[in-house]
Amino acid sequence: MKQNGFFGQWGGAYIPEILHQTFAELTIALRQAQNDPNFWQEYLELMSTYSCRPTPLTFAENLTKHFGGAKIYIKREDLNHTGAHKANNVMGQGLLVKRMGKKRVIAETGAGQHGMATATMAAKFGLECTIYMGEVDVLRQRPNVFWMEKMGATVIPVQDGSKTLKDAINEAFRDWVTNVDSTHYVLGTACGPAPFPEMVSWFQSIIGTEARKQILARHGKLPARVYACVGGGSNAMGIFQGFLYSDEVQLVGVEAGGKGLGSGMHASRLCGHDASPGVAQGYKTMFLQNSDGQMRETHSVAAGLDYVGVSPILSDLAEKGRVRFESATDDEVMTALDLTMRMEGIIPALESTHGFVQAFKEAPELSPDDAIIINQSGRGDKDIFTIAHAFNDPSWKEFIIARAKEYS
Amino acid sequence: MKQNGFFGQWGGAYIPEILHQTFAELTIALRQAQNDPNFWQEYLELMSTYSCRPTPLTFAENLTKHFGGAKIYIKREDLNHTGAHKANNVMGQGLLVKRMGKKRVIAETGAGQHGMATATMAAKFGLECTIYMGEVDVLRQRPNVFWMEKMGATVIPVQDGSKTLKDAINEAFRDWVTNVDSTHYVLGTACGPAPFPEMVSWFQSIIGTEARKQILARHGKLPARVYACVGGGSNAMGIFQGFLYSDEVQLVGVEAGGKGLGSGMHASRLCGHDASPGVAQGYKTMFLQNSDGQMRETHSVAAGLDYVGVSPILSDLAEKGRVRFESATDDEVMTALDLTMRMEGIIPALESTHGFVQAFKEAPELSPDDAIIINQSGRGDKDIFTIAHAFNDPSWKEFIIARAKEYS
Amino acid sequence: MLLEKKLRARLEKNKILLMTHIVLGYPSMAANRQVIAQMVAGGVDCIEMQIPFSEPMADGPVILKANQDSLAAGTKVADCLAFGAEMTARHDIPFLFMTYYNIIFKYGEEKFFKDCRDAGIVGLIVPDLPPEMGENFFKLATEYQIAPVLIFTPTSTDARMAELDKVAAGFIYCVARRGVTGKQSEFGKDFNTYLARCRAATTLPLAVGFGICNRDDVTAITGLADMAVIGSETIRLVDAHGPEAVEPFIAGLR
Amino acid sequence: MLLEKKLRARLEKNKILLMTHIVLGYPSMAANRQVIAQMVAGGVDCIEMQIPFSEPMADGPVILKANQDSLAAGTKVADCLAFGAEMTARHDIPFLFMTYYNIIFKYGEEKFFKDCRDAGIVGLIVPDLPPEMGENFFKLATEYQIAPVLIFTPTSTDARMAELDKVAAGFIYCVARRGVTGKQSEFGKDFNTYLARCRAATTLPLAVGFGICNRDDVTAITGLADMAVIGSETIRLVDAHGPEAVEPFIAGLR
Ligand SMILES: Cc1ncc(COP(=O)(O)O)c(C=O)c1O
Ligand SMILES: Cc1ncc(COP(=O)(O)O)c(C=O)c1O
Repeated sequence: MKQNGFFGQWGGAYIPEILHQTFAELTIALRQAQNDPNFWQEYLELMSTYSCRPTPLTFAENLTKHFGGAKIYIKREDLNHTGAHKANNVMGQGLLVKRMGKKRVIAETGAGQHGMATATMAAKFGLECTIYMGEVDVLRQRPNVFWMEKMGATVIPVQDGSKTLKDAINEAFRDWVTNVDSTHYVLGTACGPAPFPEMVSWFQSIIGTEARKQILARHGKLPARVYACVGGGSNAMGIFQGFLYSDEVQLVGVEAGGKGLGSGMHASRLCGHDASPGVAQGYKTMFLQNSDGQMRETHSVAAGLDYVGVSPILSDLAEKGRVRFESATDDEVMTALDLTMRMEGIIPALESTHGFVQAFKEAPELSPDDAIIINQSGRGDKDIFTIAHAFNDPSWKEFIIARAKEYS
Repeated sequence: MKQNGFFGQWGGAYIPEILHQTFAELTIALRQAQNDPNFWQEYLELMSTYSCRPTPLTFAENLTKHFGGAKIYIKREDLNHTGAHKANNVMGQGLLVKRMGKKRVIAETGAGQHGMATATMAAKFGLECTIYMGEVDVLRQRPNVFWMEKMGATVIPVQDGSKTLKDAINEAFRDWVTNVDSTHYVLGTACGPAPFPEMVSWFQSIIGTEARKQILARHGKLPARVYACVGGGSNAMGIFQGFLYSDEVQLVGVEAGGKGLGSGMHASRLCGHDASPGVAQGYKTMFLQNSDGQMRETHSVAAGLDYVGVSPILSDLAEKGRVRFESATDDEVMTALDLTMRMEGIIPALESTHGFVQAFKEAPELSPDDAIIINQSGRGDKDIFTIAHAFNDPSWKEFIIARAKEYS
Repeated sequence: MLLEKKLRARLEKNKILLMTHIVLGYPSMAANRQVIAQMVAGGVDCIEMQIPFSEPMADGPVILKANQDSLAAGTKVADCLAFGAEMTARHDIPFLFMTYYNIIFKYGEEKFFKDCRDAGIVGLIVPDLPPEMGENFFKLATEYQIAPVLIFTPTSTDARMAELDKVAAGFIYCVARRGVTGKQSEFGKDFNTYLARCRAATTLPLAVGFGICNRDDVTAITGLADMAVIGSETIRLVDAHGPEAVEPFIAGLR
Repeated sequence: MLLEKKLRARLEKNKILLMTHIVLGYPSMAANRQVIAQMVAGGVDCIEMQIPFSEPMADGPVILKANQDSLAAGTKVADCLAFGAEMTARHDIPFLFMTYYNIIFKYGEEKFFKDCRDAGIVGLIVPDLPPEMGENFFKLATEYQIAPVLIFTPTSTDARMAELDKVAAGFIYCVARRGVTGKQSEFGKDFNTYLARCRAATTLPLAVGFGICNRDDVTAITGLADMAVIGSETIRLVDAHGPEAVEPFIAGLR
């Protein structure tokens, strides 16, 4: 990281003056934690007793046979407590919050996973908690909203802008500038003003550290390629960090192709041609914006990928050619999900399934001596309303109609 | 175990003659597996790479403070792949099926967790799969049905009798006697004809073995008490086996008290006075039956506890006084669930929450030097329709009504 | 024992005997009375009366439903025993009870045998009680001279058949195929081999059941077995056409 | 710089100056024209014109909505610059642009400064561009003689204020409280201490903003600060009573 939180030309902290002091203190707390070996120890301890770390690396034997190329391994972040990699980041920030002595946390959420994880952490650490969530996402991910509320969090549906993740982030910042003394903003991905991209990536590096050890033990050598979906970029940064300095490992980030890169309805910032450099939400990165610098609407079947910006660290790694970016369309995602459920009995989140799509495209090109790893960032249970809808399941519809009758 | 699969006076194999040969073969396969150290090794390997074993033992710091007595630890079976301890049994039986060379599996399911787990195992092992589920349970646990179908299983709603678990078991047996050569019946709990109670308990003993090691490492001595909910009894047998021969550890099984033990609407077989010895579904145990030997309707908010019989091994341990049995009502369960979510950020399944209720009642009596363990057999996500309904959540209702409008 | 003797006597007159099945209390005991009278009039040789059970694990949908409806209508075990006594007094053919073990277990084994004997019942079919599980039951059966009918199946090995033969009495119930009651069976070459194995394993009369519906089925097993069992088919018949249809149906079977 | 000089000149005539705020294109540029005319007629000393941005992170609900509606109506950055030129030509008071950094970044920093200068704009307020992030921006500001107005806040330490003062020009915008635009502030004892700290940290004129709604608020800061900033309140007024309500409102503030 360069001075001022830049990665190459990307990143920085473009923040309202009111937050200056808070960011200064946060950065100091982070540096102290990074220099204190007990901190990481405490973090590992928490993650292995409250969540289920190390998460397994599963050999997908049937998919491997089906594609007839590289051995396919799946890193199982879905088995984390609350069902996604988001727990890693949130628990880490929770420990920082304890150190900083703040009593309240806020967070934005898209898929609801980060909100779930934050509400969970707040319950465990006894913190007050408010979650901002775009109204569109509230509708897409209602079960998560219910659980957040049951864990004592207040969930505020954000009705501004595109009513999705970026608007929730804006609203969270508005809360933060108002309640800056009492409150920590638990940003959910490797985006936002410095030191968030670095901090979130640091906590998520637990994925890559484990995965590297596991693949060496199981496969005897490094994988040929590692795949991760990219929303804000935290799960991708998490697993990539295990292999970043091993040049023989290709790192592949998969963005939301939505209805197709040419359709204008997608959320691909680092592949495709619709994004350009910009500064918003406190940092500089590639944004989906028009020529005036106004952010565009994005689209993905996966709420957690439906975001205009992307981690500045990934923009840098893309520019330097260290990470290759691809995209997967909504339709490709549904097909890959179906296959994975049937062949392996595993239900990846819609977000995670984007990584599977690209891995499936490339596995046949590789040799059976090669291994590839797909980072399964979360489980698909949360997506039941979206998935059942997308598969047009008639008995699901009947069920919902019958339930609604009871309620009306 | 006595000759012929009895535990004390309980158990046995009261099976139609057509199954005699199959049971003989199954028993031989089980004995071979038990005598083959590689088998257990393979099982452990599978559970640590496909599921997330060992599952953590979580110290519930806030609940401990709240009750001000014993240290409360939670064994996290909810973090298993598919979200419950059912995975342990199913994966074990899957390995046996592979050895026996059968190509099709069937299973009954109540809460849907065992069906989910079986469908998952069948997908992974490439087996054909049919799941029998009482129609009442299909309605209570629709999301699980959806996922089972997506994993390639056929789910058959059973419309006979009380349309719950016991009827699903009867129907599974009817399938088995018809397709005995090709098919293995993956019984989901420590019930049914021998060798099922022993076999299921054996696979589930992985819970207790881990928990014993974990509590010794964390607490320095054995726990004072261990709590588990009891439906068929498999998760209870699983954890109890870690402590069965340590007399200083009290073992407490918690049954479904439904609307109260005096109401006739419950599923308590080993506490209360409504059950009597009987023989049904292939084994002898305490059944909720009338004086003619006809099975009674049972009730619990938790589909997975809503069952007329109980593991013969637990009937024996109850008779011998080694395990104490208590019950928790539906209302107590909702209160304990609420508390656990808010204080620990953990969502136990409604089944598991029964164990929490009794632990909460007793924790204050014990000293802070004591530890108790609650077996959290599964996660509550699957219960969202039941829980949101029970909490009478208005925005959930609105959401369901809005969804239904789209569909009608 | 009594049952075997009675059957052998009837085999003097007919190359193949007929056993029918009814579920007690379905649709009502009054209807059962009519149906049994029709069966006897139609020339049946033996009747198994099923005492309904809430969990009839080995029965298919037709008999399962009959069990449930009977219980829903309030049928009690004591009523069934009384009805049995009434029938044995009225009709001069052997009557058996068929039921699941829990009914007997809960009633009290010895009391059940005693009451059966008093009711004139000559045999019991309990599909979920293999010999290994029924030590006391089989002792009582000998003591009370009520034949414990056992079941051979296509999956039974020769050794298993021999074991079963040791404790069985009255006749052997050979189920024609895998599965539960009520579905068609095919009587092909494998079936003949199977029945030959059964014949070799026991000296008791052989009854063949599961899916026998019509005269052709009965003809198919004549010469190979001693008795054809008509189960679900009469229930279907009564449901569709009432008790009066039974006599001509039975009479037309051979 | 130009802006400071103009404000100091006006401070000769008034103990407290008034700065108002509008969102360009909301509800329309035609309406903006009327409102600005009213403001000027009402005696305003300075106007900040916000170029709308899709992510106005530091703005509260009123201004946020105005940004979104303006964009939805098709407002372009080029239109805003042209409109600015028109206003500076028509009215003899200092005009500033307020916007978020991405608008400038995307437009091209140097081009933006050049076009601002050509349009007669004398200051820029960019709430998400702290000095650390704007090396080039602040260099260009000096070069093009357009005042980069910076913000002091109640959370700013003395050291931070000193740092900000080094690069700021025109005036310092002191936000009255934590939070976003549009909510009431309380001007109590803490506030006075805070303003005293601001005064000590800079020789630039002090403007106070965030939640100034009426004559009492203006009176409260007179003597402590040099300029009162009326933001969301005029938007609310125009929404409710139309542009004509603006002149009397402004005229009544002091
Ligand atoms: C399961 C899952 N995967 C991936 C993402 C995308 O976020 P990121 O790119 O930060 O990993 C989300 C975001 O909500 C998520 O819930
Ligand atoms: C989560 C969970 N816990 C407990 C049970 C009860 O079963 P058992 O008593 O066999 O553990 C079930 C059954 O479905 C279950 O799903």
